[in-house]
Amino acid sequence: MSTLVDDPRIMEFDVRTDEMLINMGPQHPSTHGVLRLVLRTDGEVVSEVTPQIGYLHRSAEKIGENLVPRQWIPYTDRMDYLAAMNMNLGWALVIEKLMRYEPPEKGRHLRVIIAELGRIASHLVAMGTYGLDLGTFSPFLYAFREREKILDLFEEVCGARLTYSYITVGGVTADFPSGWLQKCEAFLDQLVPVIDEYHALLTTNAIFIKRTASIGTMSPEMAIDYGCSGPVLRGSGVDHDLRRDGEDIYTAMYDGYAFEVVAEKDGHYPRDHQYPAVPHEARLGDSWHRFYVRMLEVIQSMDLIRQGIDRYSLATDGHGEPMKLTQKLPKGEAYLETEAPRGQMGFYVVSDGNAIPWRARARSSSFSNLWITGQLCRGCLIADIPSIVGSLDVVMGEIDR
Amino acid sequence: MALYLSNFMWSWLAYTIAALVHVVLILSLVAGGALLFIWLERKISGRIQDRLGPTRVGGKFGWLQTLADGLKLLTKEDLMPEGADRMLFRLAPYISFAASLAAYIAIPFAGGAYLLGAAPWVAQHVNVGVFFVLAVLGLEVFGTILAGYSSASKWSLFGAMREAAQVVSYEVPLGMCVVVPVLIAGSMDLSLIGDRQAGLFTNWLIFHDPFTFIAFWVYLTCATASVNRAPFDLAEAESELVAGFHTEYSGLRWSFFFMAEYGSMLSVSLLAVILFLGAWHGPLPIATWLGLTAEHGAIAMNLGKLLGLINLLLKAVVGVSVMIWVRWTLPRLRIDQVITTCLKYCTPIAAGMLLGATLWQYQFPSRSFFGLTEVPQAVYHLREGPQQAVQNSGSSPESREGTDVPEDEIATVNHPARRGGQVSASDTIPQESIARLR
Amino acid sequence: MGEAIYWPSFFFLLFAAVACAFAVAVLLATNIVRMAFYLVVSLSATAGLFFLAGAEFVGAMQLMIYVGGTMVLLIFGVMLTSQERFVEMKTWSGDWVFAFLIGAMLLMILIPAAFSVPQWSGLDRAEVASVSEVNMATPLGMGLLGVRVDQLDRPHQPDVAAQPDGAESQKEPARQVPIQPGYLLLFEIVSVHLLVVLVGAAYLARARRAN
Amino acid sequence: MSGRAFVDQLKQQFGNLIVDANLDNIDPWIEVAPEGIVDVCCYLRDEPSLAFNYLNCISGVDYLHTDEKKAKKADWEPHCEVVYHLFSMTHKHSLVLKVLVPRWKEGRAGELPEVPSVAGIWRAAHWHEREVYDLSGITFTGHPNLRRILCPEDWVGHPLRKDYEMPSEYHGIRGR
Repeated sequence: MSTLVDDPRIMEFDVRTDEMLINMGPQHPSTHGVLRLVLRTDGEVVSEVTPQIGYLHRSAEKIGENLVPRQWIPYTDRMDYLAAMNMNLGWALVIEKLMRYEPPEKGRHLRVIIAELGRIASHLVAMGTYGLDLGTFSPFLYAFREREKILDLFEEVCGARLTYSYITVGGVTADFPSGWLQKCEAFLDQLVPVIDEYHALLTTNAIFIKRTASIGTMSPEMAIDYGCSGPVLRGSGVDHDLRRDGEDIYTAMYDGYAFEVVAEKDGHYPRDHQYPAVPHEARLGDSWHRFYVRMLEVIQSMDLIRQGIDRYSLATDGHGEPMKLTQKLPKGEAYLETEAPRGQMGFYVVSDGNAIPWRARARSSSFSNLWITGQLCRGCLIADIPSIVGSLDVVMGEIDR
Repeated sequence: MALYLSNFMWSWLAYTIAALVHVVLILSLVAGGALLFIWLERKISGRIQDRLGPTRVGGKFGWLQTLADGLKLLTKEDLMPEGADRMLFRLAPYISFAASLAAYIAIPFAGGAYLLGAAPWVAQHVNVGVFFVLAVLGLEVFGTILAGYSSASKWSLFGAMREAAQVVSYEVPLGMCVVVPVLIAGSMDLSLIGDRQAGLFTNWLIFHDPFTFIAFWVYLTCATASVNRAPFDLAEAESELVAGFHTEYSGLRWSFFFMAEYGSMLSVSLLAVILFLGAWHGPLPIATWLGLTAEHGAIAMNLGKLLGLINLLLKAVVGVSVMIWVRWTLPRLRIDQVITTCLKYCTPIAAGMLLGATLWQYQFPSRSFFGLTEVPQAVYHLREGPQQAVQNSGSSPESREGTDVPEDEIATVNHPARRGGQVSASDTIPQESIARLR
Repeated sequence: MGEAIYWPSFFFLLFAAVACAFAVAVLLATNIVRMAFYLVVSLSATAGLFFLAGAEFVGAMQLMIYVGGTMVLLIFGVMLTSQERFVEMKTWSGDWVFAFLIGAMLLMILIPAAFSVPQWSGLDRAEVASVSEVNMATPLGMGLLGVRVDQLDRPHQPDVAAQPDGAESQKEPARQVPIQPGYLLLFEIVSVHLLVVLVGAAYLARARRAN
Repeated sequence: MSGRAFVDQLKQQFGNLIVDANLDNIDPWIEVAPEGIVDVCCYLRDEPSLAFNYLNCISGVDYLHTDEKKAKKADWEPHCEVVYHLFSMTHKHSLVLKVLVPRWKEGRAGELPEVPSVAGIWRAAHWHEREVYDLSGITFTGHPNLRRILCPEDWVGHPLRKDYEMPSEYHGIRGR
């Protein structure tokens, strides 16, 4: 491990001082849970960052080897607890893939609506906490205000506000209650102008841009090499979204939906003329771009939900029945990744023909996204660390499982 | 006050009582101010964030929330880290608070620059008041730095180092901005600067010329930096340094830092109001229209001063509210960006404004409101003293302004010999005693 | 008038005692941060003495420059360069002897100088009360700008007195602006000198790390 | 590209290092000999027609029946598997590789089996290999920093092994 900064300028002009080893976390306001970053600093300049994880390890995979798939759904809730619906969906889909089961059309649209609502809720939190990391408190509460409305919708659907266990293997636990779709549409309508406010408060704020532009820049090659995914990957300009590029069983959900992957192409984001322009200080792959991708994805998700509502209303078949608890899984193994809000959430299931899987494995997106911090934070200032870690938007429940 | 009291009692007792009254008044202002501002901060932030803020303690508006919190802080365990430098750790909050409090000694709360026997309401009249307040406010950071250093915590140490770096950067432009009104008023005496802005709001120094107008905003920026408020709250940046210099503090000690912060917020606001925003004079000279001046007797004069006090405090509270508003809206800058802002942008701007204001004063002396109006006669009275005012009353101000202003105008009107009228005892001081002093 | 306590004297003694006591504490302390803190207290007390003497400008200057300066010294001289967190400093007995000698010599010079001031006995109190109001900062400021107020009584250039109102200028000697050199040049020289020192210090502190 | 084509191409390139392939499974997999995994992965990443530049996941699976009756019925010998899920951002296709190793190195209980590390090929493998080492007990030779990642450094045992027993006490905390 090197103790000196790679950047030669820092060595050249640095006043001779002592290096200091600091533990940022596991209890620290900006580490989003129980992440511990070991910093080696020279004054305010950070020469090395080592993330230490595992403080929230709950043996979810071991538990998965002892429960039938539907019983493990609540444990997936607790992985990415800010986007529990998307976690449920990932596990449900991989079991369905193993069983070669195809949910009915109505159920697919329902899942799209729910998954995209979950994505909006998750990105709102990401936005709010990012503001918090940069020292502004108000956007956090604005984001939570909007998220509460989504949680109200979820509560009406499944009775829970955080750990839903709603999407399950074979279908969902219950159909939408009557009048829910109208409420959902009303929510989307009022969210449109609010997003513009967030752009004014954060995206285009001069201080915000100063704090995030050209900070923690990762090249597309680097992002791919480190296994980054989701907005972190797309923030570097990699045109990759599993909703379009994933496996058939997952992309089938989005068949016929019109959407563009939010990634910069030729200096432009899709439909970016409607949204604030990229500031000239920002470089592709920096914290600002990762934030911006999330903000555009909220709008994209709103669009997808509207399409989903239309299709759902037209569909005539059922939404799918949950699998019986005693149902035996076919022998074999399956791996499937879905596009969760924080990136590609992968589940791997190995079955020996029993109702309980032989092995349940979760590949979490934040796990891979966090690993790159050590590289990104090298040579930055202490104040940049919340700015970089916040832009990666990790959830420790998902990393430690 | 002491002089008045000494008519009735021993003078040593009179001075003691006078001093105690001042101390009690200032303490209650700072403590009461902190109570109010913490409540205000919660209410304003609440409203900004679509919340209600405190609603229960002490009636509908949660008036007593701060008091309840104060009680809670009192009962909290007083913790001290194992490796702390115990003496400095204990002292640091008091140093901060004492410095924040000491600035109030020289801040006048209502007008009258010893003119016509109308003494300003000030605990101790310091003729270099501006300088004194700045110097003492600068000491507040000493407490911060000692706290950071003695806490034996790395986060605290970082906070202290940031604070030190920040001090070096904001002090320079802050001082320059303060010099601008000093230059125009021709005095470092806060009560004189305040009374220079009597009359309509057009006489406020912020509107004196374009340069003072810009200097005010630079002052506001640097003053925010000097009291460690967002976006310059780097010493306690909670998302980076946990709580910065006061990470290890709890209970009452911590609340002293808090009081010091709100105390300095009020004092820099007061300074801004006195230097730029007309001090104790309202936008319209209502007190003069109502006849609440010295000419109509002591009661009228003191009523007028009370009005002035309310005026001053109201404006200062608005200033504090602006700081609160900014805090709950903007993200925090990075330390290098703070230093860049202060040294690379604010300092040259402030220097430019100082130069510009000098030249403006040279070109358009005795004119106010961007050169559109004249400084009214009352101000001449003030500047030149009663004797000269009587002489000048014969010739109209227009004829005075119409002619070419001699180059030495500034020097002349400010000349101590001509300003004798400001000094209450000037006509009684024998010339030889002055000569002896020199 | 019962003068049980004469406050100026009381505060003079208080500030003087504090200044001296903390100056001694600086010598005796071993922790460098505490030393700096004691120095700050001592200097602040000295500033208090200045205020008491009516030299408010100098007092404020003392607070701003010396006390503030010590703080900066503390930060950049001690905190950023120290090898350990709480640096202990020990004074060797030889240093004590030297320090004592030098201090004693300085004291021997200062005491006669102090007693040679004619007003050492002090003005009477009534007189002090009457003059303490006129110590304005203005003369100093004017001096910086080039107008030596203290030398106004001297004869001035006649052509400068081209005033619009000659009669008035005759009455008021203040109108006749004297051409006396102020402190501006000296002040500038000192400040440039300080700047050079600062740049030099920064240069020296900038160490090139070995590869 | 389909599973069959991958197998053929790899067999042609590496011969015996490609031990087996299962094309009937829903995700077809290719079994690679442990000693060949680095070369195969390097080839998979660098061959432009394959360009597997993205490592999704590395999983460890332990095959062991602790119940003797079930062990008799099982159609496999006890072993450990390391499963690599690869993806190509350029061609948008995926591949599953497997490496089979004995549960203990050379049959000596307590000595962890070894697999060469692919951390030099995809940086993403760093943490995934650490996790597999931590939970499934497989050593990755050549890994730059192979430490436990989720469990504490002084934890005993590898929890995802089928014969793992929860310690009865850990630093005074009751386990069972």
